[in-house]
Amino acid sequence: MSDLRRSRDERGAVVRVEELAGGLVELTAHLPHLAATARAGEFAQLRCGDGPVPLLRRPFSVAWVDGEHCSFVFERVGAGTRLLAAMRPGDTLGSLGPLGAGFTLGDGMRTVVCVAGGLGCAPFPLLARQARDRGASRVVIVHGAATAARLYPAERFVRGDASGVEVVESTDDGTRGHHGLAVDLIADALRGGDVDAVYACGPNPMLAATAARLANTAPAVCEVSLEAPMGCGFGTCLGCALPMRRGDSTAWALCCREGPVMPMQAVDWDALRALPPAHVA
Amino acid sequence: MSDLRRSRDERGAVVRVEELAGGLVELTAHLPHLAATARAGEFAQLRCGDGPVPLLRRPFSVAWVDGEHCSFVFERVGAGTRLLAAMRPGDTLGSLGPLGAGFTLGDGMRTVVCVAGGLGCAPFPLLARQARDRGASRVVIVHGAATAARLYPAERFVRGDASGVEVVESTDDGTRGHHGLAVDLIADALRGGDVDAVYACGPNPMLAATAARLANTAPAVCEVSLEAPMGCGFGTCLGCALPMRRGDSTAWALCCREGPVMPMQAVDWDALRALPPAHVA
Amino acid sequence: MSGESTVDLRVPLGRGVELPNPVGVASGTFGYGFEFEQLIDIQRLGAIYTKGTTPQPREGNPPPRVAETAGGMLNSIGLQNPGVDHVARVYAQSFAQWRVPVIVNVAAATVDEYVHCVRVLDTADGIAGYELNISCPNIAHGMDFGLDATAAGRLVGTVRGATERCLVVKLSPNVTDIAAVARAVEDSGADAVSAVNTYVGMKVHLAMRRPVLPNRGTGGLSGPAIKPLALAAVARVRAAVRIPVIGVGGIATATDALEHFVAGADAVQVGTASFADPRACLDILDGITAYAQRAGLARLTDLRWQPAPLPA
Amino acid sequence: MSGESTVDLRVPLGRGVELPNPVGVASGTFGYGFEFEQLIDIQRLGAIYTKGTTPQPREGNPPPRVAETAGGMLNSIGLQNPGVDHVARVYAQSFAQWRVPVIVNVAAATVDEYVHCVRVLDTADGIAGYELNISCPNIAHGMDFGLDATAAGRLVGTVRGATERCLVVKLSPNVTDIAAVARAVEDSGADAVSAVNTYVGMKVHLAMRRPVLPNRGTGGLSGPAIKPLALAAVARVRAAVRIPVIGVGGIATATDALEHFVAGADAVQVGTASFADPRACLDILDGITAYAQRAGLARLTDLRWQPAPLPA
Ligand SMILES: Cc1cc2nc3c(=O)[nH]c(=O)nc-3n(C[C@H](O)[C@H](O)[C@H](O)COP(=O)(O)OP(=O)(O)OC[C@H]3O[C@@H](n4cnc5c(N)ncnc54)[C@H](O)[C@@H]3O)c2cc1C
Ligand SMILES: Cc1cc2nc3c(=O)[nH]c(=O)nc-3n(C[C@H](O)[C@H](O)[C@H](O)COP(=O)(O)OP(=O)(O)OC[C@H]3O[C@@H](n4cnc5c(N)ncnc54)[C@H](O)[C@@H]3O)c2cc1C
Ligand SMILES: Cc1cc2nc3c(=O)[nH]c(=O)nc-3n(C[C@H](O)[C@H](O)[C@H](O)COP(=O)(O)O)c2cc1C
Ligand SMILES: Cc1cc2nc3c(=O)[nH]c(=O)nc-3n(C[C@H](O)[C@H](O)[C@H](O)COP(=O)(O)O)c2cc1C
Ligand code: FES
Ligand code: FES
Repeated sequence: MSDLRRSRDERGAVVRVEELAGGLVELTAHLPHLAATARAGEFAQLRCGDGPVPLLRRPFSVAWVDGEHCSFVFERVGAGTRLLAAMRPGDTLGSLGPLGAGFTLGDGMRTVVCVAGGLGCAPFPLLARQARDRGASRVVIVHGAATAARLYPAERFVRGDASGVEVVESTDDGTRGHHGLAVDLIADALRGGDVDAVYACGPNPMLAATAARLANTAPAVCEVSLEAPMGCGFGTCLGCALPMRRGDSTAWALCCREGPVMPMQAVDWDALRALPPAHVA
Repeated sequence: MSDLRRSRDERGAVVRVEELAGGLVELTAHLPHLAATARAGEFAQLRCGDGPVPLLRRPFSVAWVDGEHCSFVFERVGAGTRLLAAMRPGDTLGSLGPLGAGFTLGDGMRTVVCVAGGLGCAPFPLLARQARDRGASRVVIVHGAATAARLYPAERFVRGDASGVEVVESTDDGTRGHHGLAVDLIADALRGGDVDAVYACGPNPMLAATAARLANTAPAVCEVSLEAPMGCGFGTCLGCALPMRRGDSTAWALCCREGPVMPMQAVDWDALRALPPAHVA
Repeated sequence: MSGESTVDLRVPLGRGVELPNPVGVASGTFGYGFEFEQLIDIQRLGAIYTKGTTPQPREGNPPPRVAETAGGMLNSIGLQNPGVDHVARVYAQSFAQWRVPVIVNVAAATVDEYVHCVRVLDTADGIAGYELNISCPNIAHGMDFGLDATAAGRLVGTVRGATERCLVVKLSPNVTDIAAVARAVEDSGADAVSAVNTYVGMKVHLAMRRPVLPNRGTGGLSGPAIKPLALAAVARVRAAVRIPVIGVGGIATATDALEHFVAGADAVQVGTASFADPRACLDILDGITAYAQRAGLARLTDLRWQPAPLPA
Repeated sequence: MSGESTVDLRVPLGRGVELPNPVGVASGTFGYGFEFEQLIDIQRLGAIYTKGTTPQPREGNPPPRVAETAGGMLNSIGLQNPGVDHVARVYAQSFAQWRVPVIVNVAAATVDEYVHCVRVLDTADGIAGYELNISCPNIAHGMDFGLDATAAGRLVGTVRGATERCLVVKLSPNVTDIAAVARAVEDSGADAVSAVNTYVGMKVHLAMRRPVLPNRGTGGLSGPAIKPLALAAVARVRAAVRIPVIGVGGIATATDALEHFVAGADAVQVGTASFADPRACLDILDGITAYAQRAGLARLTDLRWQPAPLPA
């Protein structure tokens, strides 16, 4: 359960809006509190526009922290993300965060494997940094996307200091790296046997497949970052229910407080797959 | 009654947003159809933002036309005007216009007098131009505002060609020109006896006072431009009713089609004064 | 996914009236078509539902009559209209020249007045049918029939006896049970229902410490703000009746219109959206046609959601 | 226009309960206060109306439970809550330490269940009163009482007999005549009413050809979109009863709150606005206090509009 005392509602200037290939956007703003406190996998509720439309904030993983600045990676899927992408340097961004429970980073981890599908890349630049800060010797990032242009640039996973980070890519159409799915590469990444954690973020089918692959040969820590439509982001509206296993039945957990990062084997994957996609065209 | 066949829904690039003194803003955009057709006193329905808030377009007098460009003068009073003022060169402005019935400009007019209170200045740069194009020898613009900073700059009334245009100013606080109301200056402007028309635009109390001053010694054409909250701007919603005299009682006329310019003596000034101000803080 | 049009856009409304396509324009947001005729090609529309027309001419309410809210607008026009005689005698001559079906929205205070209106209009050509407005929130007694299933049923039964033309009944959403009203008017012979009229709302003028709108201070809320409410109402009405349901409320884009079809509509009306964008209705028609073709739909009603039966 | 505070913010709610100020937080948008306690100074609030609390713990509805609309949001939480025993036994101990009055929102399906809840909660300290939720659109039978004045009156009469604590009744706006329900619960002993709960609405997932929300596909609409509807409801209830009216619906700024006072509110609740801006309730309190001082008001209810009596 996340500790809301660590969260702060702050407003800071946008300093950079980068248009990456394939429609990805990286937004960087001066948010000192978030920068000082965010842990990989935690998120911030960002204000998109200042009218009553969109009404609610939008959740985004903290992708990177540099001094007092935080970066977010997203694409334009609806009104909120379009407004964020249209921000210009000097505009004010409102952020409430950090929120939620991030990835579990133990001390003395050896190799950690990150499985990033599409925009599921977002939490991993920060994770790669923080895992190494905690002593991990090797971070393998398995990153898949539909096509080469939509891969998050490998150098952004390893910024600051590339040592110990490996990025392995796959594309559905074979335009770069392995021709196929990111999950196909997991077995390879686990070889060697010194993997202490697998972290995954991406579309639900990919996460379910990852969980299935790891069902038998799982390292100590196996976690996924999940999404749910959110009313508040801090545990009050009870809107962000996720289906978790409880014995033979399903129980609801709050994505914003118990998650977004959940132990892989605790998720009720069948129930999750049955849910409609969060994004309504 | 205005002819809607003259109106067009067009979208053009903003080329300039000028911040004048006292909170006035002048916005100029590439709107070739409006520029080619607008007559002084007519207005355009401008789209403010592209979300559902604000929902409706906002009416603005065409203040000036230069080639294929049109200018509008306004101040930030609410959400719509704030969005307009925040536009930047290159942004797209949607305009439906020209709409409504403008000022009556006869041929062979000698002197015409314009009474402009505050933002009531808006239709008069274009009127000064078009009146002289139609042969008027002299245009006297009596312009009052609360204080000097809020006067629309005199040179903007006379742009292009200053010949034959006189601007006489008043301020409520005496910081420039006559210390008092613009209406105080009307009698002076009428002296000489060759005044063929008086056109007025501004706050309702000023317009009512102007009509009262002219009740006896009125030139042939005495017109006011009025405002009403508008749903559509083109005569369909029936939302923009203005109180007009019909015998001893009040009848409603549509501001957007029979107006916004009305014969001074046709207006039911008592009923108009009793209406709440259109702007809801 | 082919470019060929296979979608059948026609909507049989009853009594021989067939709309050429499902996109109409809502009463009170399109006048009698004469202004829009100068702005867009109104003949492409599925139907024009006219401004509410009353037995006598009406001057309408004192201003202000419109006020904007978050994603919506309030109106208190008070049914300004030239009266049923003028519409039958003068306007209908134009309607008769048009390809687009014109359905006259009729508003009145008593059963006899409704019957009178319909009888007068029946004498004119060029009118495809009537939309009985039993749901106007802005005049005294405007909603009396719309708020009471029994009264609504009685009214429709009597009017049904007076005219052979197609009868649409415009339902008020300001009720506990809109389904009951819909069932009552279906049972009394309505050919279709339209859902919904506006929701009673108020805007406050803080500085004046009173409502912005005159009289009771209330008006009818329309626009995007009410779309979710209208969709819920359409779904509820759809489950209650078998006659066509015309979805109205918050439609500004083709997607909005398609959502009404999912909720259960057979046709739609575009209202407030026409104010900010006079071409909205035609863009919506083009948009839903393109969507239907892309999706390979035979009919737009194929989009309809079939809710699982609820446990009683 | 002086800087000195002369405005009396206190709101006597009945049965000895006096809110320190009129700005409360709406049920279901503030949990039981424990999350917000970590984010803002909740002790400054006029009241906390808790999440709807039921006889037994409830898991809530399947997701998705929230969906955004134009200027509003739909929710179908399904009254997820730990049950009345846990609230009485555990949560109330915290409430008893707080300065802010806590009013427990109670939801149930039968009269007996409401009575049971109130009896259990009566055993705990730290609870100022109850808000009877007879208007939840998201559970079976959640609105049964709220839609029927007679049933509502009977329920309130029975609960009134079971507790000495202050009884607020939360009204449903999904009715033909909210004034009738308000009068019925006043006559049966309610100390105050709160108006309004959410409006039944639907969002459609076009690609899936079904509603976004599960079950019946509907949820409760809240937020700026409903402010005009809520203001009209508050004015109507105000005209019908003498007990305090707590205005709820679309309040996001001090101006919104002041508008509710003009419409007739004695106090307000901030709901959905707290999600996007956890400080909204305190900013609103500060804002209305400053406004009242600037305007030289003795009480906020001095803002109230007194509509001219209507011709019958
Ligand atoms: C904990 C968390 C972290 C996230 N981190 C990222 C990130 O780093 N990069 C990124 O691109 N996206 C991220 N997402 C998804 C992101 O929040 C949505 O893309 C965004 O809310 C879409 O807003 P919109 O207005 O553009 O889209 P719309 O579809 O118009 O939004 C409508 C509503 O649906 C909700 N919604 C839409 N898509 C999603 C979604 N995928 N998940 C949850 N709610 C959704 C919105 O919040 C909004 O309430 C994250 C989601 C969660 C829950
Ligand atoms: C024919 C006509 C011509 C106009 N020309 C000009 C001009 O050249 N320059 C200028 O500054 N203003 C002009 N106005 C007034 C201008 O339309 C309003 O200032 C503007 O609509 C305010 O919008 P807002 O969203 O900023 O304010 P808000 O108060 O937030 O708007 C809320 C609603 O009230 C309406 N409204 C607010 N003020 C007025 C008003 N004074 N008249 C009519 N409706 C109003 C808005 O259109 C909107 O629907 C004109 C009005 C009319 C009717
Ligand atoms: C200005 C205005 C006037 C209206 N007049 C009428 C009317 O005369 N008769 C009627 O049945 N509905 C009338 N309506 C209601 C609309 O027909 C429609 O039901 C409602 O606006 C909801 O649709 P929308 O959200 O698309 O606007 C009016 C609506 C508006 C905005
Ligand atoms: C997520 C959510 C949950 C709610 N839960 C409850 C509830 O449990 N009991 C209740 O009486 N009202 C509940 N409500 C209704 C609110 O208390 C309030 O009446 C409504 O949201 C309108 O106010 P607003 O527009 O300020 O949000 C809930 C509202 C929301 C948005
Ligand atoms: S988003 Fe509100 S409880 Fe999680
Ligand atoms: S603004 Fe719609 S009729 Fe004038």
